[in-house]
Amino acid sequence: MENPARRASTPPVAATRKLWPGALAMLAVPVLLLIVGPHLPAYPLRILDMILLYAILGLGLNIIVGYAGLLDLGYVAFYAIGAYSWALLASGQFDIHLPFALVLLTGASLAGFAGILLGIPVLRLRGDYLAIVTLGFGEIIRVLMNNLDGVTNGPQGIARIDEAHLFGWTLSTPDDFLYLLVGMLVVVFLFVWRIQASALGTALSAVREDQDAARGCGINTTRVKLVAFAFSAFIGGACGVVFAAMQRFVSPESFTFWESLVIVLVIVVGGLGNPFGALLGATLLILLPELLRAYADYRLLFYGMALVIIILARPRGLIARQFGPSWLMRRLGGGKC
Amino acid sequence: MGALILQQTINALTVGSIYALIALGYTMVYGVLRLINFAHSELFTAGAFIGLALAGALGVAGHPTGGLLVGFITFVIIGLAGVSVEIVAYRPLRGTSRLAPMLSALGMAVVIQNAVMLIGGRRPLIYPSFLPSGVIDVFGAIITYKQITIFLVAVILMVALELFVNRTNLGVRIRAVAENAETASLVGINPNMAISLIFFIGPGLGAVAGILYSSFYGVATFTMGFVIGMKAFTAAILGGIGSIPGAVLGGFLLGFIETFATAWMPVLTGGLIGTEYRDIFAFSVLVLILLFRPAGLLGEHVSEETIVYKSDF
Amino acid sequence: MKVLHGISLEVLPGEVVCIIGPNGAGKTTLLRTISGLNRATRGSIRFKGEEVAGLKPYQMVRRGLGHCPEGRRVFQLSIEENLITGYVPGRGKSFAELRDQVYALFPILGERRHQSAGRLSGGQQQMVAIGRALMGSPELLLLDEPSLGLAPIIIHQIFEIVLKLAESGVSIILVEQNIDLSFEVADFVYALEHGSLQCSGPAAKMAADPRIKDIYLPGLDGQDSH
Amino acid sequence: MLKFDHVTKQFGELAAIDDVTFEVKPGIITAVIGPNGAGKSTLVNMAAGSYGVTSGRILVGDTELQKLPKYRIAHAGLSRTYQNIRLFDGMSVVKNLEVALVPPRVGSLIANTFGLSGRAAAEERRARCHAVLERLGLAAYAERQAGSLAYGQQKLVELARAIVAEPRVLLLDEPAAGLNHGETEQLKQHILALRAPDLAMVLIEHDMKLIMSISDTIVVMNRGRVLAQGTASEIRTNTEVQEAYLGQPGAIKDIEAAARGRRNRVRIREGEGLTWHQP
Amino acid sequence: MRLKSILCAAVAMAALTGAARADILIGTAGPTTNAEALFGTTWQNGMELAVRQANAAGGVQGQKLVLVRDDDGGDPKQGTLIAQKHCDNAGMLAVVANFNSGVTIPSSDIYNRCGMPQVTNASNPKVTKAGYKNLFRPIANDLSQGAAPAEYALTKLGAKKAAIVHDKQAFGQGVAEVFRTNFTKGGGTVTSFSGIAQTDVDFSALLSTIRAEQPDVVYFGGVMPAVGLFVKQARELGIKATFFAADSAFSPDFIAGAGPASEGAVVSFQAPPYDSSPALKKFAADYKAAFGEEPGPYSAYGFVEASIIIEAMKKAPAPLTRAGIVSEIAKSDFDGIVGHVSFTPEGELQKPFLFLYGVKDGKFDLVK
Repeated sequence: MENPARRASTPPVAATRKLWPGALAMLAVPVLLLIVGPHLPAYPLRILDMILLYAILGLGLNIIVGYAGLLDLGYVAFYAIGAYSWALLASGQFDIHLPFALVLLTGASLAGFAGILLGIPVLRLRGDYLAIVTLGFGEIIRVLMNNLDGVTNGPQGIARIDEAHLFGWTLSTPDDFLYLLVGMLVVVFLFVWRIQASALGTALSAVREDQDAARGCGINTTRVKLVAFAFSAFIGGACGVVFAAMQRFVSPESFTFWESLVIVLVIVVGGLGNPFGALLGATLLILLPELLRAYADYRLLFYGMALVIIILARPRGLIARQFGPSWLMRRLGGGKC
Repeated sequence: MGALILQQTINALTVGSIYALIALGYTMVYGVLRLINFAHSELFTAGAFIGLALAGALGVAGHPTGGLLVGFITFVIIGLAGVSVEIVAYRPLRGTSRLAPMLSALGMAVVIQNAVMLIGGRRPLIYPSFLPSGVIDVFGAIITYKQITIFLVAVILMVALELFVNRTNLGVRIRAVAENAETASLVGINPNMAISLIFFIGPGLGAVAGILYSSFYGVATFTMGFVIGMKAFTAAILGGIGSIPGAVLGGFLLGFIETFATAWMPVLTGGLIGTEYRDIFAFSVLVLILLFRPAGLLGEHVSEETIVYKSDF
Repeated sequence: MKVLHGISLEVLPGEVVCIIGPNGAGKTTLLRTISGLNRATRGSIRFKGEEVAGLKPYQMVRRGLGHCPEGRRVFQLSIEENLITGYVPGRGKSFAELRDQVYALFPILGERRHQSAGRLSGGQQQMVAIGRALMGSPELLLLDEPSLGLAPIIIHQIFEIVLKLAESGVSIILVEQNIDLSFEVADFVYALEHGSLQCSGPAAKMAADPRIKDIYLPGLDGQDSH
Repeated sequence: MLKFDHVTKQFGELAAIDDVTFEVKPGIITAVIGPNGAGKSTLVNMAAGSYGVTSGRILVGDTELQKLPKYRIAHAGLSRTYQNIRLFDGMSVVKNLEVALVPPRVGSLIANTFGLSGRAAAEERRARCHAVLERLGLAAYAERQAGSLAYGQQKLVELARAIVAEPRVLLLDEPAAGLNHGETEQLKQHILALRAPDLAMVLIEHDMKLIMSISDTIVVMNRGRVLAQGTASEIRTNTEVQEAYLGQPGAIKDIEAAARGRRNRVRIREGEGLTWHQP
Repeated sequence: MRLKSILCAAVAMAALTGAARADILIGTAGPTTNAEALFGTTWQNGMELAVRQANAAGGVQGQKLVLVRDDDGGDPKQGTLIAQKHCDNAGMLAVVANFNSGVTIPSSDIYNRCGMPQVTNASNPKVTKAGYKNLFRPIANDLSQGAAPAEYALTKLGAKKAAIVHDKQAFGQGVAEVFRTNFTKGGGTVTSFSGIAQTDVDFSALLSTIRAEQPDVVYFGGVMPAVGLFVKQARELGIKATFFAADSAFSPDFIAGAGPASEGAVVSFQAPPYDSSPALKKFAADYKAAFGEEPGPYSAYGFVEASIIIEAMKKAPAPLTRAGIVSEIAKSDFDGIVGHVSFTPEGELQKPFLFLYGVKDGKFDLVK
């Protein structure tokens, strides 16, 4: 058979050229955040930080759940590994005081490694069984953190963690973290965007859509899933490091099963498999409980009801999987591409 | 030593009975809808609270015979609650995606737990025992009548359920729906009827478990469902989710794992691994079992060759 | 996706109607639409004079429709339990009566009534599927490729049963690829292609038409027997 | 090119494939026909790695496919289409094709994702996909979601996905099922155009007209065995083959008799002749 | 979209603060949902009572006091968000926060940064280690809470062997470890030191093991309802040892929950009995009148902690500032309902009070 590539005509991706207005509009979001953010009072600013943190976590989890279609109910384990990395490597616990940038990398890598370790045995499981095993893994990590008193200080947690310094810049106030988190968000967003657009993203989508057919097309599904697990865990770990640096205190109670569920909710409510969905979902899920503070005792009741109502109204999430610059341009332009 | 082993066995059977009763609710729902019903554990809690309120209203607190009446009425009330939850929060989502109903269930769990908190209060409620009191000493092991009663009630309910599912026409129809709702509807079964029935029986059994549990431990708190629910769910997976005998087996097995891990792990490891590692042990057993038997102990193994796999999410 | 396009078809009481057409022509979809598994986008379906479009499958069964789906899809229950699932109370006959009729029709099922249906051979599973549908005392029976994957001798048995059922007054819609046999047992034939009705007419005339053979008969060329 | 060497497949006690041996040569189109349940699909599924092999060997060149994990079979140069369409419905058409061009090694996959050369490689993959789409007349649908296409177009996209990686063996499992005459004709042209000296094509099909018109050799299967192999005209005259397709002429008699008896008793619909609803 | 939501939040917050502009705000945060909801709620009720009584007596400097109650769910992340919220609220002059040590530690950073006077209920020794001048702890920390029972068991009961159980929580494990250290130091033997899960209700397996060890005393580091269940199940299994528990068991719930099994158990608590002084008696009665139920285990603390702030506000120069209140709290020197309040430079009580109670005839009876 002759090589069809030799007959290659012009790549008929009519939309590429017109993408940049959409992309630019999206770039405006972080820029706007950086301009407006520091002028906000500290409380909303801190909420904004939390939203960004959960958005990044959502972006990370999206790689496994949204792209590869594997439900991970133990994502908080990677987050915890990252957080404890900073707590142990930059505190009086062992009197180790490593620089933030180094630990950010180390913690994230450790988490990524844990992702691979977890991935190897569990990836042959399917659907809900995979979900349950990851749930078990999350709990195992939490109980370990709670029990390894000599290392993690057990339930007492690790307090008075070092203040983070990044290339001479001290991270202490909520606006310091806003800069860091917006930066991270942009990087992770581009990272995830890159994955989505690349061969890896194609492979992951194929695994999600039809694992057997993907294998039939020559995709080593196990490897690809492992890579997804590793990347996802890496991002979770990085978030953990930042979280620990923000709180300057870690204890096992920050890493319960419920946290895993919240991150799953972030991406499902926002729209599975779409990076913007993670942003929207995080905004909603972090803001909602804060807005409901006024209702005191009824707060969680209303929160639960709101969740059910949102899911009933938009079972597939607020943002469609295909949403993005090209989708936007198509909708705005009205023409098919 | 012998007495201790006997004692621990009895302890394990008691805890296992309760796990098994709750696990049934998870497994039945999962069997039909492939849904992890997070709200189940909160209905268990609600059952204990309603049982207490009923006992007060009827003035039968602490009477074993009154307990039967209370148990029956609570079964019906929570059963109907379960049916309503399904109609409101899960049915509209059927066929959308696998994740949506699961997270809707999570939302319902939050709602029910907080409703119980607002109505029943945050204070742990002292629970009147509906179980007979007294102990028997068997070779140095102490068996309370309560333990015996719980075990018996659980076994009777489980046998009744098994008979219902296997020996009655309705039960056979439910199994048909569980296997394939579409085909079942083609032979004249209304799948919604079967699903409602399952959402009646599962939470109903959970509610009875709630009453037994609170009677046995003498306390009811609005948060008690979450952890025990997680464990019962683990038990259901362990046994092979979707399988009724599996849930029972899983419940008792988890009871034994926990009990013996607590009792012997510190001894066997020379104190290196303490009782606090019990949950890790339980989860590790779960993970190992799933790795070697991916569908649990009694679950139907679906081989790759016989299913055409389309992504769930 | 649009699968069927403006199909009109009619089944008279006691008639055996056969629907033929290549794979993917929409035959199964047509049956699923009749029994309510799929909803018709437009048009009406009348059963015993009553408008039934939009009814759920189980409601159709209670009105006297039986449907043996493609691939048989027996439940992993015992044979007798499979019959229980198909029993629709309140349609005249008692369970025991109907069950005995089914066992009389398929003696082998009676012999193995407590055996799991999942372990039976394909032909026996097909018998279970038909028996299960008969438990609802259907007045109209839909059979979706009953001969699929069966040995010829078993296929003959199944078709003999189909004839027997027709004799007893049950109307039948038969979807088949085994066209030779279908033309034998059918009274009227509809030929579908790409979701549209291509041709219809009495079976005997269909069988005699060379164009039909040319298109649908899996014969090896135009000049084959008949 | 593709060789089945004493291949057997048991499902429980049933031998779905019973000691089958034949070879598919490059440069020609080999059709496999047989009644439903004859084992054609099982054969395809074994070659593609979906089913394990109970005994025997399946070879592409010197590579024993039955020893390879499924994804390696694709890299060994075998690709297929499915009887029931199995596209990645949620992905665009061009992405569906790109799946078949994903680099096999994880290292290159990651390098492709983040490395500098990734962009060029991606462009090249895209170009190859577009070229194939154009060849099959699908260029206009490149960015459409695969699941939203019409049935016939989906069938073609599946074919495109199967050939984009330039396989050595192409298995087509009922490619014409559900296509109308025009589409079938189109498909026929595409298949004929694919014929290349280094490509072995296997065609499983029910549409006899199609088979007879394009196959170079035909393998007839019945009940798990190879009944006959030969050219279209050889097969046409083979009595065994006729019987396998039509059933034993004798056994049909009872049914004929019973049906005739019944027809005498029941009212046949008042019908003139045939009604043709479409030209 | 995100900006809009933030604006919404800001508006909502402005509305909240606006409503109470004329009043003096005291903030609080504790778990009023989740597992520790009972403690948090009754604790905050104690503060509410102090604030109401102060208002009834004319408020502070002619202004009304308002308690802003928040739910941190026992979650450090929520605790820091609330801390920031309180800090941002210019009308808020002091906080009683938080209930849990794990929440207090991260939130105290934030309160410190905005100079907020913070009175905490967290008993972990680490809480005051940061050296924040605005942080005060008017209760005995875990060091004294674990030490006193150990000494009592060794000297008064002549115990030789102790089994220790804790709930693997910061508080429970903390006091249990202190008990272990002191008990061994005093010559006793610890037969086992076991962790359970906070949410456990079935201790039969562990108790069966403990029974075989035949300890003289069993120390339980944990909170209600686990304590009650533990003691009850232990007695049912025939364990004869004397039980020791920490402050959260000092509640009618413990006696009711454990029933007759609670007889003889020893509970440590930072306050004298409710009937030991007219002030406490009055508190219990007032509490019941205000909230229709018995005070919770930490209600009296909540009352004292709010009182400390109110007393300081009364003395601070007008106009009230956070800094002014901090320096007045540091100078606290008055008799609260549970004992005398005055602080060390580290913010700990000068003389931490700790009492041991034995359960006798279904009532708490002071034993030391």
